Amino acid sequence: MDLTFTPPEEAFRAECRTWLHAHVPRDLPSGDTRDGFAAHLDWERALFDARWAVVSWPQRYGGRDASPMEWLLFEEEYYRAGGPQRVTQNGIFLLAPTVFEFGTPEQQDQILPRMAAAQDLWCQGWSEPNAGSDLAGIQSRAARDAASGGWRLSGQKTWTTRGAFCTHLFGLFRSDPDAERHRGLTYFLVPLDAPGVTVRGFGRLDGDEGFAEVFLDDVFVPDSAVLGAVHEGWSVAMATAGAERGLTLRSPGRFLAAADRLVHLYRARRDMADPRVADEVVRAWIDAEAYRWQTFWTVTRMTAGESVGAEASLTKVFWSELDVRLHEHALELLGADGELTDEPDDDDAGGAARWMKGYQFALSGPIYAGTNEIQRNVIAERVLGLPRR
Amino acid sequence: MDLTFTPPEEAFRAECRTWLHAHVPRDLPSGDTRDGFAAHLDWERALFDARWAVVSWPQRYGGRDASPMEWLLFEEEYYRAGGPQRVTQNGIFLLAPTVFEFGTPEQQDQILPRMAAAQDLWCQGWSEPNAGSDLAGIQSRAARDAASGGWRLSGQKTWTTRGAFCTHLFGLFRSDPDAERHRGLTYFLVPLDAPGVTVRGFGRLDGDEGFAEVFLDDVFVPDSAVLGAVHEGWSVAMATAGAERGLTLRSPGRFLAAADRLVHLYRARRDMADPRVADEVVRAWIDAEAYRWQTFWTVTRMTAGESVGAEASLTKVFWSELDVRLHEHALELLGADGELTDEPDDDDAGGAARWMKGYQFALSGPIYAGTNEIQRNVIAERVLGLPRR
Amino acid sequence: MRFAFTEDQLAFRDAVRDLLVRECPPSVVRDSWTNATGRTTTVWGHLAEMGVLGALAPEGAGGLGLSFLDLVLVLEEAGYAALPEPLLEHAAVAIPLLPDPAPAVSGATTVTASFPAAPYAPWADTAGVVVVADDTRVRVVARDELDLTAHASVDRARRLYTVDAPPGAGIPVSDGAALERGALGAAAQLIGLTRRMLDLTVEYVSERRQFGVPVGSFQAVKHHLAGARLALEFARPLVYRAAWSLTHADGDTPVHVSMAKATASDAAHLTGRAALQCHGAIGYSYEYDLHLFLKRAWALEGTWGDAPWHRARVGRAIL
Amino acid sequence: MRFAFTEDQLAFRDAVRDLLVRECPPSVVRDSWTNATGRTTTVWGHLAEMGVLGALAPEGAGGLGLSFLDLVLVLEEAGYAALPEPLLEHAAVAIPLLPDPAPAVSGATTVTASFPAAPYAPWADTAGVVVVADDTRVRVVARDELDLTAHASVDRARRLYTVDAPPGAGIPVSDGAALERGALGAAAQLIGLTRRMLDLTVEYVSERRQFGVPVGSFQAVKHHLAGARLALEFARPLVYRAAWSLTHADGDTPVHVSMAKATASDAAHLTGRAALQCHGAIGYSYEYDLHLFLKRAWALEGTWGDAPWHRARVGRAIL
Repeated sequence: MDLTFTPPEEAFRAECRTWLHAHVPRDLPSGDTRDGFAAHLDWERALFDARWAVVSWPQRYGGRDASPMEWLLFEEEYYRAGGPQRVTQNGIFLLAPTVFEFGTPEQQDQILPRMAAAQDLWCQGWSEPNAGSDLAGIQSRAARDAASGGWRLSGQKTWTTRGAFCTHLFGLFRSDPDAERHRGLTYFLVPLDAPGVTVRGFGRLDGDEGFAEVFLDDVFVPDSAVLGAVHEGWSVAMATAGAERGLTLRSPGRFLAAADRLVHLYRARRDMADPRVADEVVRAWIDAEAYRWQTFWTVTRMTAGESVGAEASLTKVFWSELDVRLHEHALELLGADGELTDEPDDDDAGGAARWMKGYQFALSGPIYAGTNEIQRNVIAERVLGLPRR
Repeated sequence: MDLTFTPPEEAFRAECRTWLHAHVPRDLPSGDTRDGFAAHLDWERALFDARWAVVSWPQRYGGRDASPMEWLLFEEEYYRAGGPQRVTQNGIFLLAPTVFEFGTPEQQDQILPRMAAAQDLWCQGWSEPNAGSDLAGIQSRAARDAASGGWRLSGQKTWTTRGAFCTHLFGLFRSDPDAERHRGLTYFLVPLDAPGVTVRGFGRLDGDEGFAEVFLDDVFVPDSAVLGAVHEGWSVAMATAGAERGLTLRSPGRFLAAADRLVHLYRARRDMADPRVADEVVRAWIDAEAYRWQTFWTVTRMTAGESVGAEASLTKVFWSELDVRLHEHALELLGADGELTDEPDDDDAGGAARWMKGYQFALSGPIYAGTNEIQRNVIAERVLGLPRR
Repeated sequence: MRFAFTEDQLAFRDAVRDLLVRECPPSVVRDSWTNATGRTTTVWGHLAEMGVLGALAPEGAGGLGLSFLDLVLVLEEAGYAALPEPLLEHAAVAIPLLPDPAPAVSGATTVTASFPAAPYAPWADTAGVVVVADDTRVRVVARDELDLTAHASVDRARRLYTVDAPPGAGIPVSDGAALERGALGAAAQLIGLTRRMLDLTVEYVSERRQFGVPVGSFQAVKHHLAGARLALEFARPLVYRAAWSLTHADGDTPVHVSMAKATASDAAHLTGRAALQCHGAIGYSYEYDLHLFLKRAWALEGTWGDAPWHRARVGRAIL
Repeated sequence: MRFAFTEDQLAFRDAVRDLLVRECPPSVVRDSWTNATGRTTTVWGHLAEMGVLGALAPEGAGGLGLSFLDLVLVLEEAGYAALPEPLLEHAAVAIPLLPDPAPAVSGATTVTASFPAAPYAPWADTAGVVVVADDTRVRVVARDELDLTAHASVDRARRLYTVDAPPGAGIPVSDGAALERGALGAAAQLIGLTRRMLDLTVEYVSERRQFGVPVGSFQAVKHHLAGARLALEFARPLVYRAAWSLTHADGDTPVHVSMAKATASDAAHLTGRAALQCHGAIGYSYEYDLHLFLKRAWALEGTWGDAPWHRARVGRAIL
């Protein structure tokens, strides 16, 4: 065991820190609005130009071949510097791992560089009106069009994050009409400007247009739009789902930074704070540390060749509920200022608006990527081995 | 609405208080040991002699025809005076309501006065090794013996509270061997000195012999030992189960008294206490008040003729989890003294042993009389109307 | 000891409930989020006609001469509807303080309030009078004597303003338990909001199907909602008990009010979390109505003293 | 950054695990509740032979010259077995303080400890030496110089004593992080106890059938145990991380130790509640083994500083 960072790791961290502190934009608008999204794209492209967009990717795709540990250091520095949420994350963190694992060389060369450069902007087409928690309930269909050498997609996707601002969608479609549930699904890559695609943005909890419905009416895509094997979409998608639950989507950096901001808020408001809140602030700060060290523990195991399976459900439940608590305690400290979506008069701590905005965002954590109720079932059945019903 | 007590109610309260303060015994040993049980019987008989044993019963059975509201006042005064747990409670609070509702006049005259006088001591024969939460899984059998004008009982009951010290058992037996689950059960009253009965006491969590196994081997009981209709034992028993979950078993008095003791412990230890604990102590004290007022609310409705059904599950979950929290907070205040089952040196607050003993007792609350998981199902399905599985 | 409301009190509640079902459905609440005033077009007038606005005013001033005990169920219904009007500030807090309540009783003048525990006066821009309290005194001040600074609430119906009153402005009045009325009124509204969020969620999970069964048939969903129902069951009597205490001015009113507000705030918070979680992404959508009630609950949890503030007040009395 | 144990450390743990499986099954723990010493007849000697007792002693004194990082997994296994021996006090706390550790290394002398955060010295009656700390100094005192006052623990294996040392008695020693070793050793044992209670419960609910299905197939039971597994997952790395900090004496040792003890105490408490609840009446029976582990966990949660005590210590560092 050696919990110090190696000279190369420290050098990498220092390089991240220097660049990020010099370049991280201040006070970007919400990336869940059209204008805000555009502003975020400038930042995403600045990251790409400096080769910070996808540090863990191969150099030829714009990355740095960074190790998982280096990637964690980048994330810590990114959020410590106040870096904003990555509007490209659904492509980079959810689709890309699947493309690396299942994509043809042609698909990889076509998709990954444009994704890294934020030229193609990917949204996730999992959920449907009747397939939320129950992903296997997907009804959207893909009909083979042998004559044209492709497929015709029809159906409706919904709760698609930032779908109204993206250029491409990845999602599952039922390619075998006779198959049920997890069988007979195929994983497709769909340009949103294809004829027959209609996108309607709609509001998330905070009112920003962060969701979209995507209607597909006999949309033609070529065979090259299939990722992985036809009818094998479920197993292909599960790799993504694992990545979504696992550490690639929610590295500890974000929560360590939020815990530090909570501590600062406590200091600014301690005179008004109920003593009880101090204990909760400390507890949340400790939990962020616990998440950090559990992640180093896991990454060390992964580096040694072990694979992380159902344990990803432990991670997803923990970070999502920690994120809610971090914001709840901040709102407790803010008291009557907590409901504000702007800043109080003569504000001493600041960030009232940011905490309420963040709280609403945090509340999506226990819901998406498989509700925490489903994750707890997975923990019980696949980590502890309890009998299924 | 009038939240003052009427002059008769105040007079009743004053009479209770005067007598109880003069007569409540100090430091009785645990009623879950043979010696302690005997000591408690002296107290129970003293209560009976002064007509305080069963205040809500008719005078002819040793009661005072007290109203439910008066009964609550008695309970408040009983616990405020430091009165001990009632070792007769399973008879008085669980069997008696059923006897009043389903018993023949002969059964009532035979059973109730001796129960009130603590001459007959009743234990509950519900659970069996394979019928715990799933009460309908009862396997003990009752075979008709027409020639002898009675029934022959065989099987095993277990987790029978204080069964090793009682004289009689009430319980359910499967009288129709062809019926399943809730059907074909009959409610029997069984003297434990009947030939064929073997009782083995065993330890509860705290080590006291508060549980018993009762083995029945072809035990003859006459037809007069059947309470209610043959094969209708389930519906007869449910009246008892309702009483067990409802307010008759757990009036607020006990928790109000425990909350006051917790406040005293906090005062004695406040210098050592983490500030957070103050908030939890207040929260628990408020919850005891909430339970008190919800009970007055309920009793007012009952007095107006409304019946309490599934709402009893709300009560059972609340008091049992409040009782655990009251003791957990006390143990937090006791810190390193918390593990003691005797008193610390130069003790300032006292009661360390009592809190740990009480904690172990409190932990049975969420388990018995239907686990709180089952109670929450009942709340969801029968109070809120959610669909059953 | 008789812990129940009178027929008259229940009838008064039912009349307001019927009004709000008719005049304040979610579509009206949603409209108030974007309209000019943040208020309704019709409800205020009806409440004036029914005597609700002046319920606490003496009959001599055109009021009904009722007590807080008569009003508490009405405030609960206003919470159930997420009524976007300053009913709490006007009818519960201000009326008993006004030297001349008549214009407020008739609804001609709307009154709102700013207190240290609730500093942002809601709907002050459309009010004629503001009750302004600081740590030393309470004043009744005409709005045009005040400097208003607008603030945005997560509940967009609530048009919030900090008020700056010149030293000499307004008429000093005696407090008369105004804080207790504000905190308890907020608690009553939180009880109504808790009921509404629970009703919405029970309805939704009973219909929504996933994995071939209603979502509400999963034990985890049942236990989330059973927990919310438990919190409601044991918060509600504390609110009614405090209303009796406030009405009869028994000595312990502040303790009873704080027990009520702390417990109602916690019940609303827990229920809101359970409601959102059990709805999943649908409840997280702005187009769905749940958030109208959720955000009103968030606002009221933190104003007029949040749960820790009120538990600390109880602690000072009992510890 | 490499956050994993070495092969040697894992082998040392496995050797002790094998010993305890063989020599310290629940029947031995249960026997210690009623026997004369509260200890085992065979385990202490084996631990001496294996070098566990003297693991932290320099090789010159017959020890293994190991670090706390080498010992932490062994303490975790002792917790898993609910080993009724003063291993924590002797091997983790006392050894590094002893002027002459040899008799303790060989096991000839048993050493226990009394600290302000853990005032009741366990098994002091069968110890030869007691490390006695007050707020100002730490002394190594022969038991026959001490007045012992017996106390009863809910964990009847733990024979507790308050110790009264004459002012001049014993040899003053420098503290050296003894409190940190005690608190972290208790945290490690709590991790082991958490694992044991979880294992027992998973096994039980997988076999026990009610309503025609395994109890463990009910979602409420699954979520109770998933919560316990979550608590374990995120407490454990903090314990190992603190062991590294203690071994390498980096500046933040007290913060890391307090994070570990607070989180391990909470994990054990939550797991104990879930374990008892999921067992139902069987787990509540004295004849069933669960309570042997549950009560050891209760004792260790409250000693060497309970969770609020340690969070307050972290708070003083970060707030």
